[in-house]
Parts: sequence; structure tokens; C-alpha cells
Amino acid sequence: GDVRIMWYSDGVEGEVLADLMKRFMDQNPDIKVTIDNVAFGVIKEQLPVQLEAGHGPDIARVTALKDLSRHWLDLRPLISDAAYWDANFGAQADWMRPDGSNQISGFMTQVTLTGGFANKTLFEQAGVPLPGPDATWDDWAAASKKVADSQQIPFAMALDRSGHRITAPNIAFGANYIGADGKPAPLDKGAKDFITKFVGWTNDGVMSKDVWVSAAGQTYRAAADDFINAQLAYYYSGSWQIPNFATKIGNGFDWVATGSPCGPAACTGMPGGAGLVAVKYTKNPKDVAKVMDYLASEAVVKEFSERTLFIPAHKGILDKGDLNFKTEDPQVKAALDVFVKASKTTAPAAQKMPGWRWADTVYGALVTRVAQVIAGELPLDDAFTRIDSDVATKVKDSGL
Amino acid sequence: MTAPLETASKPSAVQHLGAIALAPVRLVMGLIDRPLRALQRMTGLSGMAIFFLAPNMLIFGIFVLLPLFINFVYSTTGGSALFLPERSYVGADQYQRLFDCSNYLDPLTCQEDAFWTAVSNTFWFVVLQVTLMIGAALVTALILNRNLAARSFWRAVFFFPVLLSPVVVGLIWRWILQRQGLLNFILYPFGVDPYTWLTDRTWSFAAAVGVSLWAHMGFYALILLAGLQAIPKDLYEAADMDGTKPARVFWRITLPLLMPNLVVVIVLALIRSVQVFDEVYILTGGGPGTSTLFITQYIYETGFVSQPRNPGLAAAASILMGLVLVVLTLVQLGLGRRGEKKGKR
Amino acid sequence: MGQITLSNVKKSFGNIDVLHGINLDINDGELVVFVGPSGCGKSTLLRAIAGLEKITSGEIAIDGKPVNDVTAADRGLAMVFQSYALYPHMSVRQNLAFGLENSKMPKAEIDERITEAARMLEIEPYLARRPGQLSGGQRQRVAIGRAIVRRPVAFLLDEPLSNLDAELRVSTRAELAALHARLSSTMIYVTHDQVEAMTLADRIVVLRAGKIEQVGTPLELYNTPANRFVAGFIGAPHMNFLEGTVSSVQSGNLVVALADGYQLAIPARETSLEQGARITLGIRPQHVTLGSGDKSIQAKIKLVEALGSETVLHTEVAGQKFLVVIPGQHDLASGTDIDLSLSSAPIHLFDKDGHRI
Amino acid sequence: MGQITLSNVKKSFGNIDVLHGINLDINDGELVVFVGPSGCGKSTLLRAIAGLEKITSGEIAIDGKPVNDVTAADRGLAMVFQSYALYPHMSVRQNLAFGLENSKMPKAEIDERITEAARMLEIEPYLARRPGQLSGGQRQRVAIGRAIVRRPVAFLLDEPLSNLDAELRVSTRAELAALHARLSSTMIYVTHDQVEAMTLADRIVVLRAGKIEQVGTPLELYNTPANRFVAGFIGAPHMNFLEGTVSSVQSGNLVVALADGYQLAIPARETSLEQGARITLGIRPQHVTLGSGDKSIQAKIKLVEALGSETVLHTEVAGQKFLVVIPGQHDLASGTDIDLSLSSAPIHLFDKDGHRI
Amino acid sequence: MGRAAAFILRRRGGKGWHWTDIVTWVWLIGGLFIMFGPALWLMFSSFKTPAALAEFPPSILPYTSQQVSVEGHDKPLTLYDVTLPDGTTKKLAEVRRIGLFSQMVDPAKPDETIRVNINSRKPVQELSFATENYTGPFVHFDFFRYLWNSVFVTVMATLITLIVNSMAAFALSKYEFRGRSVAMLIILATLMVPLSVIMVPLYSIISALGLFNNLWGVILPTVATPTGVFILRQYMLTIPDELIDAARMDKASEWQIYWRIVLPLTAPALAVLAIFSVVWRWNDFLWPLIVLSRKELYTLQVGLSIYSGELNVQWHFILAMTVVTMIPVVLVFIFLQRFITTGIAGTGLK
Ligand SMILES: Nc1ncnc2c1ncn2[C@@H]1O[C@H](COP(=O)(O)OP(=O)(O)OP(=O)(O)O)[C@@H](O)[C@H]1O
Ligand SMILES: Nc1ncnc2c1ncn2[C@@H]1O[C@H](COP(=O)(O)OP(=O)(O)OP(=O)(O)O)[C@@H](O)[C@H]1O
Ligand SMILES: [Mg+2]
Ligand SMILES: [Mg+2]
Repeated sequence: GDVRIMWYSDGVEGEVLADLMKRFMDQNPDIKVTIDNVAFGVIKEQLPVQLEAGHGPDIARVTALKDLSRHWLDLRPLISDAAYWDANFGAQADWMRPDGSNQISGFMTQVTLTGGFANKTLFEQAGVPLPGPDATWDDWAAASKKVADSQQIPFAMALDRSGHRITAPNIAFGANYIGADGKPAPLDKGAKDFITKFVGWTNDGVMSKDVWVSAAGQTYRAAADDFINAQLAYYYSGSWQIPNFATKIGNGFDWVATGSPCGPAACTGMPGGAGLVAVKYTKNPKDVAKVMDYLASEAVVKEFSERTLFIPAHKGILDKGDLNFKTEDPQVKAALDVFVKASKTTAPAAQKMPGWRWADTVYGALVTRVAQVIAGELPLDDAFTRIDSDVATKVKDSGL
Repeated sequence: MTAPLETASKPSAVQHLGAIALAPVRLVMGLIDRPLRALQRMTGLSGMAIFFLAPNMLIFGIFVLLPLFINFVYSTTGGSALFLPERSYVGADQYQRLFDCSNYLDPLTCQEDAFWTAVSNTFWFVVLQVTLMIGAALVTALILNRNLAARSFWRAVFFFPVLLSPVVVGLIWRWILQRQGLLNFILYPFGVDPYTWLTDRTWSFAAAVGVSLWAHMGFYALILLAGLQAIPKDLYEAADMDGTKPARVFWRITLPLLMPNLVVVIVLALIRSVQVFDEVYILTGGGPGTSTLFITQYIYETGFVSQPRNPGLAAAASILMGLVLVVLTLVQLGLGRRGEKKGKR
Repeated sequence: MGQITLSNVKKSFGNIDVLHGINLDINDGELVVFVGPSGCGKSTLLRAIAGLEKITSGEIAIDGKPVNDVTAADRGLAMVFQSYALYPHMSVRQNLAFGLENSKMPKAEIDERITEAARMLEIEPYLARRPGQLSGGQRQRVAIGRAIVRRPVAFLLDEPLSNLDAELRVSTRAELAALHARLSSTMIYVTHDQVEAMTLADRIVVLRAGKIEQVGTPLELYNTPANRFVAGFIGAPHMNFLEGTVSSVQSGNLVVALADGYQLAIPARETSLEQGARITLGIRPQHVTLGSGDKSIQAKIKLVEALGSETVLHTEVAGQKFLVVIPGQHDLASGTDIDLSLSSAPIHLFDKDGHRI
Repeated sequence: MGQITLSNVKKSFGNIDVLHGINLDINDGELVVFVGPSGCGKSTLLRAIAGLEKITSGEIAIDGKPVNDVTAADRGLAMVFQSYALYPHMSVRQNLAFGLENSKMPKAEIDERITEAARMLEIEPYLARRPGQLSGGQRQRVAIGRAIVRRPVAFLLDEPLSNLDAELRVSTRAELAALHARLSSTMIYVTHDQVEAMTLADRIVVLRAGKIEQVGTPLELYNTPANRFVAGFIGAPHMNFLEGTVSSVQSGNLVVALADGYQLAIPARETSLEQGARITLGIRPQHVTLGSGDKSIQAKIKLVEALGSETVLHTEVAGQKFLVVIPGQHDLASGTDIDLSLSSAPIHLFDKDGHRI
Repeated sequence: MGRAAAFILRRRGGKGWHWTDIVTWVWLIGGLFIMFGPALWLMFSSFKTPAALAEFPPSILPYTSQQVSVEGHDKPLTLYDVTLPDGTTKKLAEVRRIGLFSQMVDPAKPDETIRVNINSRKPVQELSFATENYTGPFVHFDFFRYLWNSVFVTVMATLITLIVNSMAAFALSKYEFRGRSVAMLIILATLMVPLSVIMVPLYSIISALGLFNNLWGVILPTVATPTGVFILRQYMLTIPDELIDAARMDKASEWQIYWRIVLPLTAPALAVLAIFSVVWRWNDFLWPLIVLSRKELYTLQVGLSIYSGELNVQWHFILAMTVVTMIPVVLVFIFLQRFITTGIAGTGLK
């Protein structure tokens, strides 16, 4: 029968998938797979509407995995080898299933991890050594500042305008958003500490203010372009930037991935990523399971990851460590290796976030309010109370 | 009297094509005529009025009015579910929440501080943008209406931005205005230091106004241009004979007779500036801080982006916005009605 | 101050030639009437003088200064448009005031002039109305009013009285004449009304298909039309034309044979007519009397039109149409034969090209 | 087929009353001319009959059927608008064809009718042009053409010839008369032209300020006007009125004293006039002759207008304006005193309310 | 030349520069830069590689570094202008860069490597058009299918819009009937509703009508645009009622009056609305995105949107496709704008 996949792309992954599916259809002539390429906006805003109406594709690549989990199909009875799935994708299975079930909804096409990038050339030119793997946020701030001062660049560091991004250092500083009842807890000391420090940095000109003030509300803004143009010494973003840097920086300068700087509590990045899930409104669950089985098979996952430069979620592949990313740029390989390594040291608090229902709620409140503080519209203390009350209201609104 | 046979309006190739294309239309129109004549006999002129109005109203009712009504129902419900049956009735709670303020002049004292910030930003935006828009569109239309060489080229120049999608508009201007953008690049040789236009509250607001002006001015200019064409030429001749200065011709002849079309422009400009979103969202994202956060962005974020969504609150905000617009438009039309009557021959 | 000179003025719309080289001198303070058949170019010429229509070639000069490149607004003339061209969005009062306000006239004087013009044109009751709420004749009067309040150096009036009733037309005509006398401004006046043309004009210009046929005082044109066209055009009902051939030329006398053998002796001026030449006799309907006599012809009545003060007989003379106007009311039946006497009629002679002999 | 009955038709625009109860029967095939001063409601009445203007009260019936609620398109009339109202986006030919296409006439017949009308109105050369490219008179002819190609049961013509030159006017008038005779369709004709009214009309309706003053045949109105208004309105130039008082009433004779003591004896019909009653004498300018005699008065010439075929003397008699029309051209200077003889003049008498005695 | 200049610089009336002439030309030239400049820049930018797009400061024209093939190296090398320590400048090709220094060769003497500080070299730029921005999408997506869908939606929606709106506008401008002001008011009131607000209810209605994943589901909700009714109605108000009277006397039915008299005389406003409708429908994005979730049904704008990912937007493709998709609307504009200048309604009257 027909299987439709709703897919968005940040880079070449759409073409790779199309390639793989062509191969699949050659092997399974009875199944016709159609890939509906869409903008990420469609996945984020329109797919929920469709799903609630009981429409939707058969398979979709989604990031709001937990939020929409009640629409996912349980593949467990349909796939050929549930044990293989549990073994290799079990770590993230909880991110995409309704709380309290053991459903297999799908698998992560890619896991991402937040982390930093340094402009090695700038550091060299400034004669400042790159801080080591265990360097703290303060170390990086100090080093970058030196570089910025000597190289006359506008800002030393930047951190994407995103609640997800800022949560990584928050956790490193000991934050825990999750209350005892599983609902959001008020901001704790760890979070407040880092946010205070962060706001201080933006005021001092260490941290780029532009990216945070250049939007209102929860809008995502990245500082990647500044990094690409050598306007930043240090940029905290995530693994997904690697292909982007590879094409846009070229050999303009040397850059390195540094993993996540440490805080008092941990040295951790934030995991995330997109998952491929089956939708329960499908008319051909069997065929869907076949497609999913194929895409989740070790060889396919490996090929997919190698060609897209994505970090796979597949435990077996990661453990083997024989990924051979298809790139000629040694910097890319090195960077990917850094992230693959870092993914193994992610703090448990960070690991829990993607599977936590209220994560986006907290992220949203954080971004909105911290940005207002940086823009000078709100005192920091007010922001903390506002964040707490915003989150509380949302929880109340949802009627749960 | 020997007037030669008509050669002045020899049909051009385009007209020929047009005639061929029109032939089937003629036929169809002719065919419908007979039943419609019967209808007209039966119902009289007012019946025909209803007939002409009906198709529009039908489509309109189904695809605009009905959703609007549903939207109102939304505003009385709570929860994050998108579809009505799954939502709970909360009465006027959402409205109450929007109006929960201890001091209406200071948005930060409100429960929904973002809403009130957006309201005040939108207000100033509308005031500024609409005045400038009407002025600019009018000047452009007047100039394009002159006997210029290469008229179509100039028209295209001013209309061109309208062809661009808001996303592209926002993008181009962000690239122009950002710290290392084209503008700073161009200004640098003139001794202007690179400036971060978009992270300065005043400048980014001005940019939001300017860019939306840039993007939509051609639209209004075109409406006015068509309106200018409808003014009988002999009135200008009469004014010329009366020794009227161009400025006075404009104020006393052009403007009053343009009134029906000017009303369109004023009303549409007003409504669309209240609804401003896409290009500004791409351009400034509402920043810096919340200085260019407008109502539609608030509605969009509340209803679609934030987790969990709050469609009820978004609907309530949109209903409030609609109400304000209705009032404003009625005022406009009240003023315009006089003009309309005036324009009649 | 109001002398207008046209030198070889030509005008075409696309490839339609409308004016074929007009030469005309209009003196300061003169009242010139343009007459001519519908579509002959009167309005176009007026608009060209006004500066509303760019002429194709030639020159227009006002007071000796060429004005080809001067805009209408700067020529300082006033015009009554054939189509009125009233400002639809202004009240009658505003329509009248508009031109005056342009020249920054004090309000009191504007009011005074409007009051005067409104009284003169009998439009006082409508001053507050919009043109759309007026009758055709009322609109036309507003159009006239708009021109006269301006008191310009020259007026251009394009059939300004065509939609007025007889009484109003007479009075307005008289007012215009008085105005002309008082302001001594030049006036160019287009009309189709014979009475208007004859009574108002200092000189009449007869146009035909974009060319001037004759220029002269009204009685000059009436009594000595330069050609058959002018003869037929001036005078209502139009002059009768009888085609004939010269059958004998005696000193001081010309005998003309009409179509069916009638012979008519005409006292002729010195003439170079040959015997047998084709000739046209022109006789005005008013100069024919009933009754047989010296120079009489027989006619058959085709139609009788009683106008009250006079009776128009449509007759046939020698197979040609022949109009007779006799004063008073007469009980004549169509179909009867009557005798017409030409003894007191001045007879106009035209050669075969239509030129006056 | 074309009988139109108006019963107590009233029309107001807002609070402006325009028609005050019009009662009129127009017979099938009749040609009725509406005359009246500018703004008296002629066009409004015509538009009401056409169905373009909703009447405020009263009833309009065509062929006995009330048509108050019938739309203009279904009344089957044709109209020539005072403002022409040509379709600006259509060529002249299309303007003419439009009405015929609406009644699904075969193409060949449409062409034939257009050709005929165009020939008749002399607009063949302009068939391909748009109205905007025509002269005023040409537009007016197209407007007439648009009505006549339709051959409707009734024509409504609102000053259809006002912008045509004299010659064309005469010929078009004749064509209209012929058309009327041929189609025997009802015609309602509004005009300000005396000659048109007198020659075309079966009956003339004189309107004044929204009321009918008199209805009758042209000569009826001319010879026995019902009141001073009609008397003044019919006939050009208008009738002279002399105010006076009855100074003595003798059997068969009435002596009237004019303002400055003149005494005028008038043969009077049976009359109930008292001595001392205020009275108006009406004398048509054409009925006055020069020279002293039986009934003569003295006049002072104020202005002489030479029309060619006749001369109009504006004089003053007993301090009142007095017009005299004498045939031919005369060399009279204004300011001279002349004697006028009224011996052959029919004298109309009107009482102080203006009613005919 | 002189005549051409005189033609182009035609001025009001006769001789001399009137102030309005000056304003006109200032406005036009200013407009050329401000209105057209950015658009032109967009056009050039669509030929830039992703790297060049992200480059600061931006260039106006699409430049890339010049490459040379040098003997002994498999791949072409990038050419640089190098300031040598002795102050002379030379064109050298870069073999590789190590840290702050780069190894360079003179293409003429490929054997000799020179060590150069990276700050004293500058890439040699040349004009180059990245046509792959244009060709790429043709490979990625089913361009002609999307084009057809777009054309279908645009043409149908525009036609229906014009007909339905002009009929309504006719009724609202030329008839007196009960409920007229109410109808007008409703239409105006709904002008105020942004689509995003009624999206969810509208979506329910579309699904209920079975128009989901159907091009008509995109077309229908847009055709009763209040804007169109409003524009047309206001324009029709300026058409003299007397022409309609004349048509009624000519036995025209109301339908004929509508389409033979009123429609042609509304041509300028119809042209305006047609242009708008085409632009709107062609650029429509949000709504088709919701209704059309299958790629066979995608319109160009929806197809184009696939380059917007979560974390990365492939602007080079988007710009190139924006330019491509703009071509038809520009043509439509150029064709239709001529009808805007045909205002003749008044000329049929005296
Ligand atoms: N729309 C209107 N509103 C108010 N008054 C009007 C309107 N239309 C016409 N009138 C008035 O009604 C009266 C009659 O107008 P109508 O057009 O019938 O006159 P008419 O007899 O045709 O005059 P004319 O000979 O000048 O054409 C006029 O006094 C005019 O001012
Ligand atoms: N815009 C135009 N295009 C083409 N021909 C035109 C145009 N305007 C006028 N004409 C023609 O020029 C000629 C002269 O027109 P004009 O208006 O001057 O005539 P007129 O003498 O005023 O006639 P009328 O007495 O009918 O008003 C006419 O034959 C007319 O058809
Ligand atoms: Mg004319
Ligand atoms: Mg009238």
C-alpha cells in the first residue's frame, strides 16, 4: 500500500532519505513510499492541527515528540524484532511515548547535543591558548574576552537565543527544572546563578547581546552567521551546526568543537534531536512498520548518519565507533568525534529533559524573560518571579 | 464633411487575442441572460441585488463568517486542545485575564504583560505607518499618473516589492540593516560608524514602519492610480481654465474626487497595519526586547508557538482586536461617506 | 489685452485632421461668433485657443505673444465648456467661487460677484446645490456663471445657451452682450442659433470641415455671402437654391432657364457669364411673396408649417425644393398650386463651383 | 400600443418638490411636446415616465396598465437623454447595436437598422469611433440614433436637437417627423426651440414649476393662451405686455389707460370688467407695424437688432419694454422716437391674476 | 538624443521646470534606489553561494574567489593577492593553510612554496553566478507539477474572485435595497480577521467539506475576499448612474448591465484586483501549507518552503526560487497594468 512520510530538512538529509526509500521500494514493490518534504514550520504548527483532526501522514519526522505522543502508533506488535529496537533505541524511547507506557513509537533519526565551537585561528592570532576539555564557563569567558579585545571583534562569545541552549549551562550550574510531582518546579539556585552570570556577561559585552535582544517572545535566533564571519571567538550552539560550518566557513579559518564547558555541578550539553515516528491514524500499519524496520536497521542508520553528518542514536553503532563520516574536511570529522564522545557524558538531568512534558514550557518562559532582562525592560529579580508565574499559568491553562 | 474612415483605433494584436478569448465568455454570458431575465421579472431590482450578492455572501459565510463565529466560541473555552469538542467552557475568563491589570498604562503590571505591550506598540505603529503610507502612496500615485516616459517601467518599480513574499521582504531588509549589513557597508565611506540598527529600540521600530511601508506602498498606490483614472479629464481642463495652481487642483479637485478610493486605502492600510506580522516578525522578531512586538505576533505565539498552546486566549485577543478595528473602520466610513456622495456626478 | 491671432493653426487627432490651417485675427474687445456644421471643428478651435488642446502646427498668439507653450492656466482666458465640466463635488456657489479663490480675491468681492452672476443667470435658489441636483439648463447657467465671474481678458463660450428656454436665452444673451460692452473683453462664441449669431456678433466666422469659409459682420454674411455654403448656412430657414442655366445675357439683364423650362430674368451686375453656363440662384424664403406678378413662378405646396407668427410653405418649384416664409397664419392646403412673386427678392447668383458672382 | 396616462404624478427629491400632481393623457401615436422654463421638471417627468425615477405618488399607466412597479427595461420605451449618456467604452456602432442585441435581434437586421439610422443622422463616418472622440453634435446624434434604431412603442426625447446646427436640426426634425409618421409610435419631446415645438407637436404641454399650465395644439396655444405665462412662453420673441387700467367700458369697446396716460380703445368681447380694474394687454411683436394710424402709440427705440430677414426693435412704450419685429432690414437708430400701429394686431387681455379674459 | 531626452524629461505644460517636475524626478529616482535597489540586490544575491550569502560585509554582486589549477595539484587552488614582506604584491595560489600561516605557490613556479601570514593575503575575487542555486531545486522537486498547481490555483482563484467580488460590488454600489448597509458592514468587519486567527476553525470546515488535500480547499476560502469587494465597490461608485439608466432604457437586463456596462467601465479596478489576486494567490503560503500535505498537490510556494528547516534555512535555494517564481507575476503585472489607465467612464456624458 501507500506510505507517506512527512519530512523536513536542514540540509541534505531529504535527498539521502529519498535515495534510501528508492532502494527500499525496489526491494518491496508492493509498498509505495512518498516523501512529502515540508518546512519545519509545518511540522511544528500544522502537523498538530492535522493530528488532532485525525489526519496526518503515516510517518513523520518530528521534534515535539513527547507533546504529540498520544498520536503515535505503537510499533511494538508490528515490527519484526522489538528487542533490537529496545536495545539500540531504548535510551530515547521514552522521549516519544505517552508517559507510563512501553510503546515503541519510532526512533531518532539524529540526536543532537549542544556544545561549543571556538575560532581557533582567532585564538592563535591573539596568542591565547584554547582552554582545555575541563575548562569552565568562566574560563572560556575569560579566554574569549582576551581574544576579542586583541582581535577587535564585537563580541567574545555568543549563545543561541533558545531556552534549550541556555538550559545546558543551567544544568551545569546545578539547575533542576523538574519538581517532585513531575511538574515544573520554581527556578532553583543553579539556574538563577547561571542566568545572573549570563546577564552580567551580556552587559559587559562578553556575551553577544544582539542575538538575544533581536526578537521578542520565544523566537529562536542563532548566532551562527557571526561565528562564520569570524566575529566571535566562542559560540555555544550544537552539533547540527557542523555541516553548516563546513560549507560556509570552508577554509576561512580553523574552528574546533569543544564540547560543553563545565559548571559547578556538571560538564554537560543538552541532548535533543528529531525522531521518526509512525502515526496511529495510518491505514497501512503493516507497511509502515516495514518501512520503519528498514530505516532503523543498523546498516541504513549507519549510511544515513555518515552521509548526513548526523550523530546517530543507534547504540550499537555508537558503541562500535566505526562511523566514517562522508566529508573531506578534517575539522568536521574532528568536531563530530568530539560530539559523539560528549554524548556519552551527558548529565542525567539533561537526559531527562527531552522526555519531559513541560520542557518547552520552561524553555519558552526562560527565553522570553531573560531576553527582556537583557534588553533592559525587566529587572532580573522580576524576571525570575515572572518565569515562575508564567510557567505556573501555563500548567494551569493546560488543565492538567 | 469628409472624415476618413476610422483608422485611429485599429485593433491591435492583443485586442484580437482578447476578442477571441472573450468569444466563449460572451456566449456563456449570453446564455445565462435568459433565465436571469426571467428571474428579474419575478423578483424585481432588489431581488437582482440579492442575486448579485449571493455567491459572494455564500462563500463568505462558509469560509469567513462561520470560522469567525467559531473563533468567538473558542475565546470562551480553555485548555490546550485545538478542536472545540475537546475544550472546556470557561466563560469570559480569557477576557478577564487579558484585562487583569493593576495599571493599564504600565503593561508590566498586567497579568498578560506581553498583550498590553503589543497593544501599545501596535497603536504607535498604526499611527505612524498609516499616515506615512497614505502620504507616500498618494504622492506615488500622483506621480505615476503623470504623463511620464516609460510609465509602465516606473509603475513596475514602485509595485515590485508587493510581488515579494513577506518572508523575503523581512529577510532582505534584515540583511541590509543588520550590524554587518549592506546599509552600514554603504554608509561606511561617508564616515558613519557601523551601527546596529535592529538592536536599537527607536531604529528598529522605524525599520519596522519603513519596511512595511516599502513592502505595501505599491499596493495602495495602484488602487489610487486606478482611482485617479476615474476622474473625468474635463474637470482638470476646467480647473486649468480657472487658472488653478497644481497644489490647489490637488486639494480641491483630485482629493475630493479620489475620496471613494482613498477611503479604500485608508481602511485597508489601517486594518493591515493593525495586523502587521510576517515581514516584521522576520525582520525584528519583535525585538529588541519587546519594542516591536505587535498584537498579531502575540496572538500567533500564544495560539501556536508556546507550549502548551492557549487557543482560547489567542482567540479572545483576536476578537478584541477585531472589535477595535470595526469601530475604527466605522469612523472612517462615516467620514468617507460624505466624500462618496461628493464624488458622484 | 485680449487680441488673439491664429496663424495657420492645424490640429489632428491621430490621423484624423480636424483643423486645416486656420488664419484669423480677433481684435481686442471684439465679439466673434463661430458658426458651422456640427463636427466642423469649432470646439476644437476653441480648445486650442484655450490651451487645452496642443495644436499640431501653426501659432496662436495673444496680444502678440505666441502662447503655444503657455499652459491654459496661464493664458488667462475663461471658457464655458460645451459639456459644462462642472465640479461635481462642489456646490454651485463653490463652483463659481473656485476660479476667484485661485486668484486670492478677497472674500467680500467673491461674494459680490457670485451674487451678481447668480442674479443675472437666475440661479440664486440653487447656490447651495450640487450640479448633480440641477436640471440641464441650470447646469449650463452655472457653467456660464463660472466663466463670467472671472472677468477675464477673453471669454470662450461653446454653445453656452443651447439648453435654455427661449425666454431665458434672450435675457441671458442680453446680459452677455451687456457684460461684453461693460468689460470690453474679447469674446469668442460658438452657437448654432441664428438669432444669437446675428444679434451678438461683431463678426461671424463661418467654419466648414476645419476651414474658414468667410469672415464678416452679420449683415455682410447675410447680404453678400461669399459662396453657396455660407449663403445656405446663414439665415433660417436656409436660402432656396434653384439650379439653372444662363439662356441669354443682355446688358443689365440675365435670363436664366430653370430645370423645367421656366425663364427668369434677373437684373445682373457686370458679369462674365457665358450663355449656357450652369448657375445657381439663391433666394431667401422670406423674400418671396404670394401672388403672381412681374417675376413670378409657380409652385406646388408640399407641406405647411404654421409657426404662429409666420407660416412656412414647403413647395416645389421646377422640380426643386423651395421654401417660402410668409408672415401670419394662412389656411393653405398642401397639394395646391400657388403663384410666388420674386419681384422684391434680392437674388444671389453662384457659379457652378458655388462662388458668388 | 403607446398610450400613456399620468394621474396626479408627484415627485420630490428629498424635500424639494419637483412635480406637483401632473395629469395628462397621451394618445397612442401622438407627438406631444413638453415645453417650459429651464428647471420646471420636464426631464424629471420624462424620466418618471421612462421608469428611471420612482415617483413619489400618483400613477403612470401605459396602455391602461399601471407601470409604477415595472422596471424601465420592461416598459419598452426608448429615450434620448439630455446628457446623452452614451456608453463610453463602446464604439458608436456598438452603442447603437446594444439595445437591439438585448432583444436578440438577428445580426443582419441590426446592421441594417444601424446603417439606416447612421445615414439618416449623418454619422456613418464615425461608426467605429468612441463617444469621447466625437464632437458635441455628433454625440447628440448618436444618442438619437440609439433610440430610433429600437423602434419602440414610445419615444422619450429630451432636447434631442439642442446641439445641432440649424441645417441639421431642420433635416433631423424632418426625419423624426417622418419616423413618427411611419412607425406611428408615441413621442414625447422636450424642446426649447419654438420652431420645433410648433412644427412637430400634435399637442404642446406647457409646464411651469412642476405644474401643467396648458395643453393644446400649437396654434391653440399661440392664438388663445390660457394665461399670461403661456402667452409669454409661446412665440419668439415673446409677447409684449402692457400694464394698464380699464378707464371705460362701452358696449363692444374697452378703453384702457396705460401707465403714462395713453388711452387705447380695444374691441372687447362680452366682458365683466369693471372700470378701474387692472389689466394687461398682450401684443405679439410681429403684429405691430411701423407708422401712425388708427390705433397707434409712440415708442422710443432702445436697441435695434438686425437679423437679416427681420429687424427686432427694442422700444419703450409708456415706460414699459416693448418689442417690435419688422420684416426686412431697416436703418433705424436707437434713441429715435417712432410711431407704432396696432391696428392689425390681435390684442390679448389678461386680468390681474394673469388669466385670459 | 536631444529629442529622446526631451521626451523622457517631459514636463508639465510648457517651458521651465515647475516644482512638481522636480518633485517627480526626485521621487522617481529615489524610488528607483529604495524600491528597486533591494529587489535588484536580492536578484544578484540569488546567484551567491551559501558561503557568499553569509559573508560580511556583503557584496552587491555575486563574487567568488578565483581558482587556478596548478601543476602538481589535483584540485584547483584558490588565488590570492599577497603582500610579501618586502612590500611587493603578487598573485599566489594557496596550497594549504596551517594555523596562522598559509603555504602558497606561484602558479608560474609550482615547485617553490612560500609561507605567508594569513592576514597579508586577500582572495582574488571574480564575478561568478552560482547557477546551481537554480538548477538544484529542479532536481530536488517536481518543479513543473508545482508550477501547474500554482497556476491552477492562481488562475481559478483569480477568476472566481473577479466574478464573485464584482457581482457583489455591483449590488452594493448600484442598488438600493434593504440590508445593503448591513451586508457592507459585515464584509468590512471581516476584513479585520487575519487568517492565522481563524485557521483552526477554517481547517475544521475544510475537512468537514472534504476539501482537505484538494486544490479547491485552497481556492475557495480566498475568493470571497472582502478587500476585493471593497475596492471594486468604491470604484463603481464613481461610474455615473446615468449610464446604467441608459442601458435600462435599452432593454438591458440587470445581468447585461453588469457585464456589458459596469464590468468594462470598472476595468482599471478589476485590473488592480486581478493583479493583487494573482500576487496573493501565487505567493500564498500559510493556507496551502495547511490544506495541502501531499507533494503532488504542492504549489510552488509550499514546495519552496521545504528549504526552511528547524535549525538551518537554505537561503540560496529560497532566493533563487523566489526569483524564478516571481517571473510569472511580473509578467502578469506588466500585462495587466495597462488596463489601469483607461478611465473613461465620464466621457459618455454631456
Ligand atoms: N437630484 C435632485 N435633487 C434635487 N433637486 C433636483 C434633482 N434633480 C433635479 N432637481 C431639480 O428639479 C427641478 C426639475 O429638474 P428637471 O431636470 O426636470 O428640469 P428640466 O425641466 O428638464 O430643465 P431643463 O430645461 O433645464 O433641462 C430643477 O429645479 C432641479 O433643480
Ligand atoms: N479625440 C478625438 N479623436 C478623434 N476625432 C475627434 C476627437 N475629438 C473630436 N474629433 C473630431 O473632430 C471634429 C471636430 O470636432 P469638434 O468637437 O471641434 O466639432 P464642433 O465643431 O465643436 O461640433 P459640434 O457643433 O457638434 O460641437 C469632429 O468631426 C470630431 O469627430
Ligand atoms: Mg462642439
Ligand atoms: Mg432637462
